[in-house]
Amino acid sequence: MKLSNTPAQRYLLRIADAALILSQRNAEWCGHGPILEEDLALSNLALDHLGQARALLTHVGKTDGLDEDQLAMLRLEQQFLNPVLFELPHGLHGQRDFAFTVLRNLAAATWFTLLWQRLLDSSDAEVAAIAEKSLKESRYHLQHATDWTLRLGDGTAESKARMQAALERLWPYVGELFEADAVDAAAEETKLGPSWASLQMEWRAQMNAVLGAATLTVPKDCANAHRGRVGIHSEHLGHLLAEMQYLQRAYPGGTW
Amino acid sequence: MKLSNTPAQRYLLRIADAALILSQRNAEWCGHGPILEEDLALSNLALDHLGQARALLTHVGKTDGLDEDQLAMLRLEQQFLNPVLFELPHGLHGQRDFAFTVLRNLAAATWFTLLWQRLLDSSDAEVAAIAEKSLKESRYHLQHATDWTLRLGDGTAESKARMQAALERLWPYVGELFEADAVDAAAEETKLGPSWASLQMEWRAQMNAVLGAATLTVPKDCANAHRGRVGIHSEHLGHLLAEMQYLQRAYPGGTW
Amino acid sequence: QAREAAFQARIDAGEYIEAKDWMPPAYRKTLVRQISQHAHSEIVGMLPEGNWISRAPSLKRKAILLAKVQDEGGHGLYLYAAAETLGTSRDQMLDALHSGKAKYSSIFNYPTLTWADVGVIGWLVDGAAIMNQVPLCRCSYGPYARAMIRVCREESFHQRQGYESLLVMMQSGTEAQKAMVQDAVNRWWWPSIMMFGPHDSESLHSEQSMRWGIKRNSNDELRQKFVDATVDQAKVLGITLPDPDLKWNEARQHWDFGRIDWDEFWRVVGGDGPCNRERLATRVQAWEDGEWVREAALAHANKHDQQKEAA
Amino acid sequence: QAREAAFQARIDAGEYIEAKDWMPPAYRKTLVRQISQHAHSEIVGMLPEGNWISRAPSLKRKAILLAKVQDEGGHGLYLYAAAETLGTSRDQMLDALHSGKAKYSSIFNYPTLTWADVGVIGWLVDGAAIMNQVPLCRCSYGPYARAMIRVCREESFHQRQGYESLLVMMQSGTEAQKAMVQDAVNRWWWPSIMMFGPHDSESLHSEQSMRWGIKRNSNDELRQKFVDATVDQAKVLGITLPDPDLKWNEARQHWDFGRIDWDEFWRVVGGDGPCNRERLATRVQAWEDGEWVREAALAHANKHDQQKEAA
Repeated sequence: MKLSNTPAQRYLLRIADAALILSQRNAEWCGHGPILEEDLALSNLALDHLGQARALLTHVGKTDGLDEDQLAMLRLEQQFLNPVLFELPHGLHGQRDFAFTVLRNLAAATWFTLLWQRLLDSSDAEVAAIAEKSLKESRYHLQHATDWTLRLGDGTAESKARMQAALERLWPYVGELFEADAVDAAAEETKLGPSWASLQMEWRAQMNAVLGAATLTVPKDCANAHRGRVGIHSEHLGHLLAEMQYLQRAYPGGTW
Repeated sequence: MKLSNTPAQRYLLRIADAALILSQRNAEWCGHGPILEEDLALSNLALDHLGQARALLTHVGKTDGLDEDQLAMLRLEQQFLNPVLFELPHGLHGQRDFAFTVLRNLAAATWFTLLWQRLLDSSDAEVAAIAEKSLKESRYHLQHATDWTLRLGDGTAESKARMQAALERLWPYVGELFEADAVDAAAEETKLGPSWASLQMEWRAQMNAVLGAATLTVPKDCANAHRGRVGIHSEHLGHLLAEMQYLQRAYPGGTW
Repeated sequence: QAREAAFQARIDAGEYIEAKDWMPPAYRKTLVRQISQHAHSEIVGMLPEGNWISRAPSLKRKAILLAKVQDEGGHGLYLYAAAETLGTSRDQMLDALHSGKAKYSSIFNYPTLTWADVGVIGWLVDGAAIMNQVPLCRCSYGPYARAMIRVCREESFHQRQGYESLLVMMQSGTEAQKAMVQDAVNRWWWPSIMMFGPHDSESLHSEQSMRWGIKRNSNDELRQKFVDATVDQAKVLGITLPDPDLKWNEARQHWDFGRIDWDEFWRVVGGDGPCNRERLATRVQAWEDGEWVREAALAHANKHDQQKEAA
Repeated sequence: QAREAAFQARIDAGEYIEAKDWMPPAYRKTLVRQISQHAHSEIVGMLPEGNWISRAPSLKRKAILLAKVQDEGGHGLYLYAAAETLGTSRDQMLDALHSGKAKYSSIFNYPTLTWADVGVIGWLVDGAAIMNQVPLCRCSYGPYARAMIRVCREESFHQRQGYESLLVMMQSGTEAQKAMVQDAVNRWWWPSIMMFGPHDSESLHSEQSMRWGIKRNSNDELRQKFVDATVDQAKVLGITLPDPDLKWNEARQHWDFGRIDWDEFWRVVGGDGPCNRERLATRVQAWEDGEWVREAALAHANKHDQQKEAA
């Protein structure tokens, strides 16, 4: 894996990996959704994110002669740069918690929508083009996640309790989405894309509005302890990659 | 993986893989047991089975110049020959069902005890030596699993219901332990070891006695549909191996 | 009596029966059974292939597989809708599935053990399904016929994708990949040709269904057609079909094939296949786990309606 | 008053206090807190390393790791037993853990991200633990001191095993393996030297604990000892400790090291480390999932007793 790891590559990999890993997670619902329509919606979401990841990975790898599959299937865990939020399992111990799924998708879609919007003006024309297509998708995801947040937050006492509990579990991971660092600063400098910190205010305003309308209580912020963006992940990513990459590693040199 | 796959090797691999895969499963309880003492007991069980597997794999691979790790970490799923029973997850969807764990360990220990006993007379002196050490371990496992079966079968209404449900889930897989085939016949012929079918009557008698004493109802038998012993597994083994083999495959040529 | 005769005359004339038309209760019942069984098969059929989404070997294959499994869910959706036009609700049909009363295609009680299984399911299982389903596009019940036209179009697409993925592995893959494909074909061949059901001599319901225009070809006819088509495709792939008795019969102008293991067929249909219990348990668990979601959605909708009324 | 003086005199004379002896309530309370915290650390400490049992790269390493994690559970067992001699039940201690009232060692709130983490935990984390624990083998409370002797013996064994596994990778491994070891050391070094607690100037309880013979060395003293020992081991390994300020101080005859990030330390202690919530949730879930098992075991034992009485 001879990736140059330039700041620009790293900036884009953070986004590509966020989309890729979230796609892998949402696809876990395929065949197991609470309603058939939702099963299809989550597969669709996973497909959209997969498509976004593929476009970005292909673009990122080009200068180093690496294709999307080399980047997705042969990088080691420490080389994945998605924020930890995206790799968390839906439930703590193998279960799928639909409340967590909905809220993470809300957090992600709000964030992706803001990000793609700003990336429309990227100095990298290819990135701008990817952003344009992706923005339409993310707006739809946002609407869908918002609808479900309202339904489940303001549904039954049980659904509200589940949503609030899931929100408490999710909240410690959102801080990482808005940390500033050198990679981020370089992207802003070169107009490749916005510093993520600059998305924070708008993200919080939108989230507060939706969560409030859903009668949920926004948890207290806590110091961010997560550093997926520099390759320091949770214990969950390794297990996810063991599955995701198994075939490429077990059948080296294969053509698929 | 240049394994000759002689009938003798296959006969022994079935046993080695049964021990190895069951070890991998029982180790999943480590840190998650219902009682600290039981956490330790299950780790111990996993360690014993791991030791048995290592001894057998080392022996099986010798003539082909393969070591235990090549056999454990680089075989593909279709090359594993354990009966499907041993690879089943503790619960259907990521949960750990202690009732299932206890009952599978009871079924396994009863079977292993009978098998090691007969293998004491193996024409292969190394196998006989492994059997001697293993028999002591399996007798202890059997006592332990029997105690828990009695406790949980004849405990509370809830524990009894859970045990009965787990027993229904487990039962369709026991048939495979006693199917006769050519590999089996060859082992009996060469006095390498007993045909597994010959263990069936005694196994059933012992199981019926324990399950009866635990106030559980032995389920109806059904036709055996499982063929792990010829490498046709359930969908669970692939996921287990993706984890188990990941490091060896992700870091090829490593020294550990 | 007269109505039945008129009904039969319409069918004989090749007219479509629509939801609001009169129909004999037995016709309705047969259709609900058949369409819901077909819908259940799509839903349960998501599971074996879904098992490989997380492990697809490339992102392109992952996208194709995910889209395919999603399509199956979509087929389920419009088949349930077609069945609902006959007066049975989706919840009733799902209850029948979850309680074990309703059946689904027995093929999905076999496990998917390698990545090649995904391609082979596309090629053989979808291929067999299409043979069975194409005649249903001319089924006498309009809503079902129209649903089947859409289903068949997508299924053919899936079948070509499955076959193409096998072709890539057989033509450009490593020895290990080729062995994986052959192994998968060995496991899926016989279950696939069992998908056409028992021999005509053993098949219940067939005659009446033929008369009603719900069934257009006999099981053995379709099976032969499938075998004839598949043998050539297997040659192009370069794999061996696991039947030593397979040979061209010059007189019949068809391929002869070996004896089907009907004991296995009936065992799996009867519940003792390798995955019957797990498939059903997985569907039931998804349904039960989702109960609080469905309840909340309903509660929210009710609240919302009341607010609108109050306003 | 006189009793307290006599008690202190016994301690000053180097005698062991035993369970049945009189002791000041504060001494008892301090010990229960310290021993149970230590026991909890062993139990929670099973999780980060346990995360790699399923993925150990060889069967030998799997066996070593499994045995090690099991030993930690064993340490938990005899530490709980030592604490129980002071009149607090294991269930009470577990309640305190599960409700978040009781603490455990903050080091276990960091994730294990690669296989090398397992070796590095053995080398650095167990190494630091031993530095902390060896003096406790001479602790004034007999049952605790005796438990610690056993714990320390096993911990040294684990430490050597951890170091040896790193040595194998650094000396005979591939470049990727060496990079993995260095990466793990980079992540674990600072948390390890934080294990000795705040600087002496900031450390509460210390003085009283010293007087009671529960604590024998100051935090900074032990930390320095650990750094001094570790620097040489790192050289043999051929890895770089991630501290540019690390250098030999001829005057002090010790290694100087850089400023510790106490903000991080307090943040993790306070609950906002990378894994605090998950570790606790995992323990709580295991406990809750196991409730029916414990209830059944109790019910069975009661039935059994009654039957014996009736007979």
